[in-house]
Amino acid sequence: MRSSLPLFPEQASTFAERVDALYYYLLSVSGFFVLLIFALIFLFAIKYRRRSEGEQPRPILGSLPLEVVWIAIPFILVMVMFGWGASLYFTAFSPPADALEIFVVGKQWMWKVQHPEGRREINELHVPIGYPVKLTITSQDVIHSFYVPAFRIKMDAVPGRYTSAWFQASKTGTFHLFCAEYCGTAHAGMVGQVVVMKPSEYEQWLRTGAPEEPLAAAGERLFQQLGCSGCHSPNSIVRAPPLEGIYGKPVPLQSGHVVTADESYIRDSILLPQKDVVAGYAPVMPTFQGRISEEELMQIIAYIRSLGAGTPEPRKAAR
Amino acid sequence: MMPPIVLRRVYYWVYGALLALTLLTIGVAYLDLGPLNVAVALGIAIGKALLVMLFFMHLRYSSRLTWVIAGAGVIWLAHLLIFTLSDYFTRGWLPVAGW
Amino acid sequence: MAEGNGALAEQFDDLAQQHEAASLGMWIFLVTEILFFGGLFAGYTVYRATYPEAFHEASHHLDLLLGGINTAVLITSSLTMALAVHSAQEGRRRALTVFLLLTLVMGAVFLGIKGTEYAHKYEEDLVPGIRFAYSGPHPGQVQLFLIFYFVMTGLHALHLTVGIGLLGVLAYLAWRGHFSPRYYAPVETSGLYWHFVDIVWIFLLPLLYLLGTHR
Amino acid sequence: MSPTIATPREHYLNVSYGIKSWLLTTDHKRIALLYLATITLLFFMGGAAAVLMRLELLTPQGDMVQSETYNKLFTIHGVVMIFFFLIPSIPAVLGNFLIPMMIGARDLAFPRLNLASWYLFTIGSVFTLVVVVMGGVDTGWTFYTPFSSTYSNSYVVPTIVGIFVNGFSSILTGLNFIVTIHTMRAPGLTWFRLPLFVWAHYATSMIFILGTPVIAITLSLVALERLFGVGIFDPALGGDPILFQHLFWFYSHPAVYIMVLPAMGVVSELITAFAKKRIFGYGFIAFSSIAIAVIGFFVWGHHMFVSGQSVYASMIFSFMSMLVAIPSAVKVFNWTATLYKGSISYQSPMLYALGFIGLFTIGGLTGLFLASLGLDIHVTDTYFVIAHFHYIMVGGTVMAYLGAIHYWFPKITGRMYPEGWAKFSALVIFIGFNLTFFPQFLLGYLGMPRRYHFYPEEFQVLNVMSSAGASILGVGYVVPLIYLIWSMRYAAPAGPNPWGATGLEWQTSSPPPTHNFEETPVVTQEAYAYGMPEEDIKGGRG
Repeated sequence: MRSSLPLFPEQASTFAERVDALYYYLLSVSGFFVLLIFALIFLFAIKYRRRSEGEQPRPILGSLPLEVVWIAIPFILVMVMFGWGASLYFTAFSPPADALEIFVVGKQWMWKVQHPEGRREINELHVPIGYPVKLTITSQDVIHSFYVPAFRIKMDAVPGRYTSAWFQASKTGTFHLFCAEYCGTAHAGMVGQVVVMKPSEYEQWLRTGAPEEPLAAAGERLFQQLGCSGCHSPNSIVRAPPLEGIYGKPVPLQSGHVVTADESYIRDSILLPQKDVVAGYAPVMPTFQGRISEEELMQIIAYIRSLGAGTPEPRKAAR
Repeated sequence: MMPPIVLRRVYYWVYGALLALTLLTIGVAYLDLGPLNVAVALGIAIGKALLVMLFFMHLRYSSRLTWVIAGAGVIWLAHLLIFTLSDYFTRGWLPVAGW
Repeated sequence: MAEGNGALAEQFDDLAQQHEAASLGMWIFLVTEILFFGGLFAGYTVYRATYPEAFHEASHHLDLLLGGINTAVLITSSLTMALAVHSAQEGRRRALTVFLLLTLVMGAVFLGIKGTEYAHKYEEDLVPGIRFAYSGPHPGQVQLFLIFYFVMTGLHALHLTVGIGLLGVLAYLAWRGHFSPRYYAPVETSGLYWHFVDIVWIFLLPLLYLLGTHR
Repeated sequence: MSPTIATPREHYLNVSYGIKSWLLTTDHKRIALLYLATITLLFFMGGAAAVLMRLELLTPQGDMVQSETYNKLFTIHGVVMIFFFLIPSIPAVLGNFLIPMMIGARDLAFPRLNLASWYLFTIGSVFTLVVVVMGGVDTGWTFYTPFSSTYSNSYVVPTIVGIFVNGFSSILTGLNFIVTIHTMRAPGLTWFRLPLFVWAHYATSMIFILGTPVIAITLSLVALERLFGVGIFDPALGGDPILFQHLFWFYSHPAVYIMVLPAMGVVSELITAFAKKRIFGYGFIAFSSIAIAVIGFFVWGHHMFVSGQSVYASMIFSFMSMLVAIPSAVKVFNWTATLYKGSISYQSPMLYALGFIGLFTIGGLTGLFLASLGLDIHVTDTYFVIAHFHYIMVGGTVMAYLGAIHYWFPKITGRMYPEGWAKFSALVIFIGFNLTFFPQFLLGYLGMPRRYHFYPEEFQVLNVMSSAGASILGVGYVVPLIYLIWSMRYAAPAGPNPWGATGLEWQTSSPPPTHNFEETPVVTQEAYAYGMPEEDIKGGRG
């Protein structure tokens, strides 16, 4: 039930509470200074109003102690804002290792969501309450932004790469899902809803609807269809790096760098195969750019992940 | 204050140095020095640019204000490059897709 | 006539103040130019850091010989420009005119060689957006390099063209005896501009041409 | 002191007549008036787009215009207001008019370049007008790729050309100011005797010089990408759309300081003149302008906290954004302290100045919400941002601009505007402004994204409040337009120094002669020597 004049958004994630706490801190600091400045202006304006045309107040040049005070106090206050904000930000982009993973693709003008179990939805996102959920987000065309005000999370969907966000819902119900980055004509129509359910209901919801194959299985099918398996299998003629257990592991490259095989790396390897060639292999893989949709790409990644468990190490080697 | 007149000889010396550095940078480019290639090539380019600025553009004989202005241009360019690259070089540091 | 107050604009007190303002104005304009090219340098640097192999590869397709000759031509033009300013300071009208014209010719030669390079690229189907076909590895990234090659050298050539126009006017004025040891600010500021264009090329040479020589 | 209208004195307005005498003028004062006419026109054009948007947002359904139209409305509103009104407003009109007079010079260093700047500006705005007539542009003023480079079907390239040309107008104006301030100060006018208005314009000019070229080249690349179908920021070819954002905000964030620094300069002049008191902490205000201009270049990434920018880069940008709050706070405190024990009168320019301080304080503090990393995730790209920057740009810059127009109106035209009407409209604008934009803070925190043509129903009440405020604000802007135009011709003569102010520009007659001063003034005091002895006080920098 939504009121007709809400003044404060619902808090429906663990993150929302923490953001609001910071918000209150900033509100009180701002409120204090706004009141202070307004009060001083009113006070001076009345007390020191001009009483006669000829009067000439004594000049005051300035005061170093005062300047120091009103530089130092705001400095301390904003440093708290910085530190507090930064720690929240860091949290917002460090998902727990055991988070459920859901794939989101933005396109003009809809959100497409794939659950690992295979359930897909458009402009809706169903999640269980009390579990951390990690979203892997990309866009098929222009930049969009996945925004759930009740969770206080927002992340741009950038074409050509993956971004991610995570949350843990703390309240069941239906919440707004917006596109927050202007994306063309029907930008305002690129909205939907996030439905937070009890875990048991979520389990049930996953199983209802038209039966769909799990993401990894769909990925495996694509892996065969597109001919990937022709080279990337142990007994193939063309020598290509084996993919079993590759996910999350460091990969030595031809260029001498070492990268971790995370989603972005696998994605780049499929679309731009000659960008990061694995050491000891010939750069013979063709690009699949234009032959594969963003959703299919996510399915193949889910398949490759299913070939070997592991979470990616930090990618220390910058390109 | 009008700028002072520089001896013509200075211009010829600088010219010679510029030509020599050009040959040097092309020559060095044929050697494989690994990551040093870039450093050497840019180092030589900076040296040449300094020669042109100091002597041909009379910076050496100019007011401090001119130095500040020229310096501001270079520093701002460096700032643009460094702050933009700070994003690209730190993207892989967090174990999360997209960073 | 040249010595008189005709050269002094009414907002200035004397020629020295006017000269200082003109030279300062040109330096500030050059700062703007640094950042104008700077946007391109930033883009180039980011992509080069992201795709080192492709950029290395693409650099092979540039003609280092022509690039090298052009560097020498431009440096020589900088020398003649400096000598032109020198002649103006010494009040040698004929030498000033000759050096300005020499500089102009050198600039034109540079543009001619540049045009030849562009024509070769066109024949080799290496002009992105107009005629581009590339079958080697990293086609997209090679194209990216070539876009930066054309935009950077194109913008540089545009600046040079403007400079040649300026020199033409200056040479005419110099021949008419417009300048004197007390009033030669236009020669000096155009010189600053010309040297700046030279400096841009000094950086373009290693960034574009010298990437792919070693392997 | 007494107005001398008995014998018509020759001044810059009556020295020659006819269209040609204006279009070919090199007098900085006339060029300022050319700018004034042009930007006033553009302001009301941008305002018309805003009116239509607020009308559309009265209802949540989006039932007045189509989505394409709405998108074009907010784009043209942004492009016109930012590039063609706010950026040139105070520098090109008042800076142009006042800087030579404030430093005791006959004109700017490069008068013809100054005229050329106005022509470039006008050509740029003609491009924009043509775009509107042809059918508009729908990218938002931010031109984010790949939407602007590949997907938009509107007139992106002509818009970019307009902004590009206009950019050179900014650069040349900035160049002119810097050279003028360095080389043409009157004898005795040392740096620390300069009005703070001049300091602020010096800082602004630094941003013009160092920032504008970057957006010029960046937008050119977008235009190239569109014209030739090549990928520079297009991910399909390995390009990076985030790179565009970096290069775009490298200029466009400092551009905010281009808009607000001159306004701060204006406020320093107004506060001192109407409190009849020397500015408190001259040195701190002067250097805080420079600090804002410099640090302002290190904060651009705070527009990109959720763009996929690296977490660590975001932290640096957040830190620098927090730092830039300090010099802004220093200014506000020093202005307030200047009022202390002053002799304050409430003519309309002072009302605008006090309004500026209040609204700028709110705008500045809400900027901290956006600079604060964790919180920005929630509020970025919502109406919170809209409210924040309108508090800075409308509550700040436009208030100061109007205050300045009123304050220097007697100097510019030689006549005094009707004070009663001026007070009335100042009040209407203050009320209308707050009613328009305060509800948008609430909307933003509730999560209403910006650039939404239609919206969920629960946001309606706040949107209606905002639209109602906008109608009041609109009235507040039209009233001064009418009485100021009327005053130019019919109002009573004002005399050279109606406010009893100390700046150099008030030492000459109103309107000033073509070369500003009958003879070059010799300066022995600082600009705010209210109640100070004739000789400058040693260490009077404060």
